[in-house]
Amino acid sequence: MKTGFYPGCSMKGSAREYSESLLAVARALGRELPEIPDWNCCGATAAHNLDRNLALALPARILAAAEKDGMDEVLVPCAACYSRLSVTRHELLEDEELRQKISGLIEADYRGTARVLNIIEWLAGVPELEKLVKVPFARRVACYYGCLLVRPAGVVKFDRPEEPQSMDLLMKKIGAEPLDWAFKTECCGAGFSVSRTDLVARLSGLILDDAVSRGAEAVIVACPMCHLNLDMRRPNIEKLAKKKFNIPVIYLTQALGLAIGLAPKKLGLQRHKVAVKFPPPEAKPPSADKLAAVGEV
Amino acid sequence: MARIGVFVCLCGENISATVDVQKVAAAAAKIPGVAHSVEYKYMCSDPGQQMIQNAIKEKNLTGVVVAACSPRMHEPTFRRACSEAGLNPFLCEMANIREHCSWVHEKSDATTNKAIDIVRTLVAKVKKNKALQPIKVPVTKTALVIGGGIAGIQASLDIANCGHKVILVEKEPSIGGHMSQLSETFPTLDCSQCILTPRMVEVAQHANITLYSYSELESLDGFIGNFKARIRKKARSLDEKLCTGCGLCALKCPLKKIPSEFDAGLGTRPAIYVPFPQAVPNKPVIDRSHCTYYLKGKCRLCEKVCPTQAIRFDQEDEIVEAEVGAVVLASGFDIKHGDFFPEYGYGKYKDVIDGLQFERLASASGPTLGEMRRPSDGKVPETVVFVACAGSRDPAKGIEYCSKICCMYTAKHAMLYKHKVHQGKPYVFYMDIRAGGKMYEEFVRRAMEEDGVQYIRGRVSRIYERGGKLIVKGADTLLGARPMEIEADMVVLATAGVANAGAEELAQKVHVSYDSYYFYSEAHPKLRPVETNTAGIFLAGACQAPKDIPEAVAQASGAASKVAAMFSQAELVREPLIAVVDRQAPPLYSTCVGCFLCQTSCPYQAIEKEEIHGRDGQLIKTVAKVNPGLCQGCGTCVALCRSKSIDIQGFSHEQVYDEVLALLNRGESDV
Amino acid sequence: MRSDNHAHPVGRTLADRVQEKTGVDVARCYQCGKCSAGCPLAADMDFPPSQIMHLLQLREFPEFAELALRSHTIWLCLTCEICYCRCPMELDIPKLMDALRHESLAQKKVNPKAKDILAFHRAFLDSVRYTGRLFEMGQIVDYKLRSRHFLQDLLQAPWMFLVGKLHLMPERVRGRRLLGRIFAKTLKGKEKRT
Amino acid sequence: MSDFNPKIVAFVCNWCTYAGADLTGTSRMKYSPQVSIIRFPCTGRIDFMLLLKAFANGADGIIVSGCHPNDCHYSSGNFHARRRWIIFRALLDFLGIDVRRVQFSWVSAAEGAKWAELVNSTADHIRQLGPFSGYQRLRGLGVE
Repeated sequence: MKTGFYPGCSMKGSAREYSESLLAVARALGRELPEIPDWNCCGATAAHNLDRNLALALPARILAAAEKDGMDEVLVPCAACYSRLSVTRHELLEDEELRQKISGLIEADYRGTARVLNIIEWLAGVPELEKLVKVPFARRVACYYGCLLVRPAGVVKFDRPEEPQSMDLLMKKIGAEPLDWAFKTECCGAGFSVSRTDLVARLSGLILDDAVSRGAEAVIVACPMCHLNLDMRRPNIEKLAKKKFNIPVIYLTQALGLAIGLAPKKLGLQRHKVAVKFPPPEAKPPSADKLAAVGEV
Repeated sequence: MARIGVFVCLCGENISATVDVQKVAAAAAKIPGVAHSVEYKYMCSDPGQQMIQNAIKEKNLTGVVVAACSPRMHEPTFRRACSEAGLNPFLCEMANIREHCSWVHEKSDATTNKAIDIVRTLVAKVKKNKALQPIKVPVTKTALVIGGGIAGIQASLDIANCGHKVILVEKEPSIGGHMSQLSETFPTLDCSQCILTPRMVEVAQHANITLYSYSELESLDGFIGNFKARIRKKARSLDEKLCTGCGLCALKCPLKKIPSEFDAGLGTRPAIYVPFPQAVPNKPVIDRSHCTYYLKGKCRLCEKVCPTQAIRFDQEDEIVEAEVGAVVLASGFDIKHGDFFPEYGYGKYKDVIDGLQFERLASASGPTLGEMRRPSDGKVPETVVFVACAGSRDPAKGIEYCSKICCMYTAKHAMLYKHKVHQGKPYVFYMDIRAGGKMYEEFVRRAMEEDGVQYIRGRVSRIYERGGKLIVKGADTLLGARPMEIEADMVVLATAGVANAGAEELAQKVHVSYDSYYFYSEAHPKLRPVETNTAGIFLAGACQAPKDIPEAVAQASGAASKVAAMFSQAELVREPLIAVVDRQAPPLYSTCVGCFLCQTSCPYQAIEKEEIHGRDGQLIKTVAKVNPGLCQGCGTCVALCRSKSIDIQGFSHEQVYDEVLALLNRGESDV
Repeated sequence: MRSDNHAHPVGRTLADRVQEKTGVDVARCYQCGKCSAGCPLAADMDFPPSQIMHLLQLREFPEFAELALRSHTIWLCLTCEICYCRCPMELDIPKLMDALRHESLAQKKVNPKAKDILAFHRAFLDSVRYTGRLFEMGQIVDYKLRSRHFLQDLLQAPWMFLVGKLHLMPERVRGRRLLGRIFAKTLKGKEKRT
Repeated sequence: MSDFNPKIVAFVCNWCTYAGADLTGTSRMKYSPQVSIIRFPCTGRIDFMLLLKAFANGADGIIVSGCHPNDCHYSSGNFHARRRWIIFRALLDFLGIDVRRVQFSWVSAAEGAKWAELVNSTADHIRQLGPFSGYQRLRGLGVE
C-alpha cells in the first residue's frame, strides 16, 4: 500500500505550518509521505467557477500522476483540494465518456485507481494513536470541519454531513475535550478571502463567536482556507464584530504534534497571526477511563 | 370446430386513441376459428353486454374474447354476461389491450399490431378453455380484526353489531391506539379520550367480541371463508381473571423511571403498569425487559401486595387457535423517529419534539397534566416553532409522499398552544397547506385569524441550541426567500407518518401486498379501496396510508360492511381454477407415477395420496389427488410434475402453450 | 436509443441546457426554500437559490432565465454545498450554479457587482496557467491590477513574508507545456485577457 | 442502431407483476411495445420449458417476473421459480442460448414505474444482442 501526498499550493505558502506539522507528525509516526511527482494546482474554486473541463482536467492530471507513480491512495490534507480531487474522481468514474474526454485533455489515461484520503481518514488509520500521547492536549476545543470535508456526502462518503464526529474522536484520543457546538460545518467564506473580505469577516465572525461563547480554548481546523479566514483575517473579523476573539486557530496536525511531544516551532505555531497561547495546561496524562472510552470508538 | 366471438372495445377513446380498433376487429375475424368479430364503443355498457349475449345465441359461439381492459377490472362483468346467455362463464377470456397496450404506447402501427397479437393469443387460449363449474365453500362467520386502534375498534363494533363474532387482536396491553394518545382532535377540538373511551368500553363489553390484548398474530393459513389463525397471547405475568385492576402493584413497584410508551417518552411508568388510566382491559402487564425480578431474580413486591394473588411470574406465552372467515387489517401507523434529522437536532435536543410528544404535553392526562411546559427544564415556552413536512415530501430522507395529517394537526397544535399560553408566540413553517376536508380549511383560517398563529412559507434549514434557546433558521419564500432566524423555546416537528415497524412481517404472514413504504396495497386505488388482492382480507385505517380519524373510521366501516356482506351468504363461490390430477381408463388409471414431488411443493397441503384398488381389492397404484377445498390454484405442482400428470384448470398446459405459439406466430391475420 | 419517443425536446431553454450539462432537473424543485434558509450568503444575494431555481422553472419566460444569468447570486455562491446537502429533492444546486456561471460568462452577462470575484478567479488561473501552481505573490499583484484595489491588504504582505508564508519566486511545474495545452483547450476563447 | 424490433414475451404472475403492469397503464407511463404479456397464476406455475418453446418460435427475449421474495400470493411459488431459473440457466447455456436474453425480475403490484423500466431496459438490451437466430436449431433438437 503506497500512500502519496498532495500538498497543494497553499501548504507551500500561506499554510506552510500545516505542511510542516503534518510532515513532523508523519515522521514521528514513522510514515512516509512521498509527494506526487510534479503535481500541479487543483484549480480550486476558480477553475470550477469558470470552466468545467478545466476543473476536471487539473485534478485528473494530479491523480493520473499519482497512479503512474504506483500510489494506491493519496493524502490530500487541504480540504478544498480534497474536495476537488474527490469530485473529479467521482465524476470521471461515474461517466466513462467524460473520463475518456478528460484523459485526452491531460494526455494520460486516468483510471481512478488511487483513492483520495483526507487528513482525518489518514490519521484515523493510525493504530493506537492514544498510546503515543505524551502531553495530553487537555483543551476544550471546537472542531471545525468546514464545508468540503463532509460535503457533498455522496461524493466524499466520509463521516456524515450534519454533526460530524470523526475529528472530535481524534481530538478525544489526544486528550482534548471536543465541544458540542453549532458551527462545525458552516461556511467561513472560503475563496472570498481576497475578493470579498467583508463577507468572509462576517461568516468567520459567526463561527468564532459561537466557539468562544461555548468556552472553546482553540478552534481546530483541517483546511488552509478555513485557517486563513479564521486566523489571518482576524483583524477584519474583529473590526466588523466590534469585539476581540483571542481564540487561536490551529491545524489538527499541530494539536496532535503537541500531544505527541513535538516542539511548537517544528509545528510552525509561530507562523500564526493569532498567537497560540494557552493558560498552563494541567500536566496530567488522560485518565484511564477516558482512554478506555476512546478505545471503544 | 371452435366458434369464437371477438368483441373489441373502444373504451370511449381510451383504446381507440392509440389503437386502430377497426383493424384489430378485421384482423381477428381472419383468425381461424373466429366466427364473429366486432368493435363497439363501450363493451361493458348494457348495450355492449347485450351485443355479446345476442352474438352468443345467434352465432352459436363456443367461446368469447373481449378485447378491452384488464381482466382484473371487468372479467367478472363479461363472464356474468356470457353466463346469462347460456355460455359457461369460463369460456370467456379478456384480451387486455388497454392497460397493457393502448395506455402505455403511442398511436402507431406497432401498437395496433400488439393489440392484434394480444387478441390472437387469447383466442388461442379460449379455444382450449373448458366449461368449468364454480366450487362452493362454507364460510366461518367469525372475523379476525388485527389492531385495536380506532379503525380496528370501529370495524369490530360494526361487524359485531351485524350479529357476527369478532376476534380483535391488539399487540399493546390496551386497545385505543394512537387516538388514545391525542389531546384534542381537529377540526372540532373535542377531547380525543372523551369520544374514544366509550367505544373502547363497548368493545370490552360486547358479547360478540373476543378481545386478545397484548397479543399478536402468529400465523394465518387457509383461504377466504376458511382461515386458521394462530394468535400468540404474550404473557402478562398475571392471572387476568383474578386481577381486579386495583392498581396497587403499579403503585408499589420500586421502578418508576421507565420511559412511558404511551407518553411518547416524556413521562415515566413502573415495570408493572397499565399504559393509561382508561386502558381496556384495565389489567397491568409486567415489562420483563425492565422488571428487577426477571433481570436479577429478586423483588416480587407486586406479588406480595396483590390482594387477589393474581401475579404469575412463571406465566408463558399462550397460542390460541381460531377459525375465521375474514380478516380486517387495522394495524395502524407510526410517526418517523430516530436520528433522521440531524440538521434539526431531533433526538439530540430535548426541546425539539415530535407531534405525538406535543399531544402528550397538551393532554390533561399527560406528564405535565396538560400544562404547556417544555421537556428540558419545565419552563413555559414563550416562542414555539412548528415545522410541517419534517420528513414528508422529502425523498432525501426516503419519503416522497405527503403524510396528509400534518397540516391539520400542526394548525391544531399551534392553536392548543395559544389557548394554553396566551402570551405565547406560535410560528408555523409550511410549504403548502393541505386542508381538504369538511371544515378543515376553516379550521386553519381560524388558527391564523383568531389565534394569531404566524404562518411562514418556507422550510427550516437548521435548528441549533444556544444559551437555552433553539435557533431556528428558515426563510420566507413569499418575501424573496429572505433568510430569518427565530429564537424558540421549543420546536415541534411534524415528522412523517410511516408504516408500523411490524407492517412488513404482518403482510407476509397474511399474504397481502404492500408498497415500498410498507403501506398495504388496496385491490384497486379507486373502486376497491378496502379490499386487498387476497380474497377475504380487508383494510381499515392508516395501515394503508396515513389517514386522519374520520377517514380511518369511514374505511373501517367500509371494511366491516364488506365482511358483513360476505357473512350474509351461506356459502361462498370460488373460481374452479385449481389443479387436477389426470385420470385415465384402466389399466393405466392415471399417468401419475406417484413420486409425490407435488406434495412437497404444495404450500397448502392440498395434495393427498389416493390408493387405486382393483375389483379384488388389491392395491394397483398410489397416485396424487388434489383436495379442491384446499387448492388455491398457484400451479407450482404443475410446473414441477415430471410426467405432466397434474394440470391446472384455466391455465392448462394446452392453454399456455397455445398462447405462446399464437403470440409468436403471426398468421394470416398479420398486418 | 431509448425505446420511448417521449423525451422532452432538449436544448431550447436555459433550464434544458443546464439540465443537459448537470443532470439537474429544475422541475423537481417545489420551492420549499430550505436552500435559501441555509445559504450563508442568501441575505446578500439578489435572488436566493430557491428563486434562481424558480427563474429557471418558468421555461416559457426567457426573460426570467436572463435574470438568473445576470444575477449577482451565481457569483456569490461559495459552493459550500449546504443547499445540496439539505435539499429534500437532492438537487445539486452548486453544480447548477457552476453551469450558470459558465453560461453567463460565455454570453458576457456577468453581473457588474461580481467584478472583483471574477478578477480574483482570473488572476488565480493565470498563475496556474503560467507556473502550474498558485504563486500567491504573483496572483495578488495580478488581482490588484485587475481589480484596481491597490491598497487592499497592503499590510498583510510584509507580515506574511516575515512569518515565511510568502515566496517571492514561483515554484514551476515541469509539465507546464501540457498545462498550457489544457488551458488552451478549455478556457481559451472564453477567457481572453482583459 | 438498426431498426430491429425484438419480440419479447413476458411471463408474469397474476398478483404482482400483472397488476403492476396494469398500474403502469393506469398511470399512463409509456414503454416499448415490443413486449407482450402472458398471464400465469404464479411464477411457480411457469414450466421453464415454455421459455424454450418461446425461443423456438422466434422470441428474441423473455421476461419472467413475479412477486418479490416473501411477498408471493401463494407463499412460496416465486421461490420455486427462482430455484428453477437457477438450474434452467445452465440448460440455456448448454443449448448455446445467451442467458442475457432472459430477464428474471420481481415487480410488485405497486411498482408500475418499475415495470416500464424493466420493459424498456430489456428491450434496449435485446436490441443490443440482436435477433435470436438459433431457433431453427432448437427445433432440430425437438423443442417445438
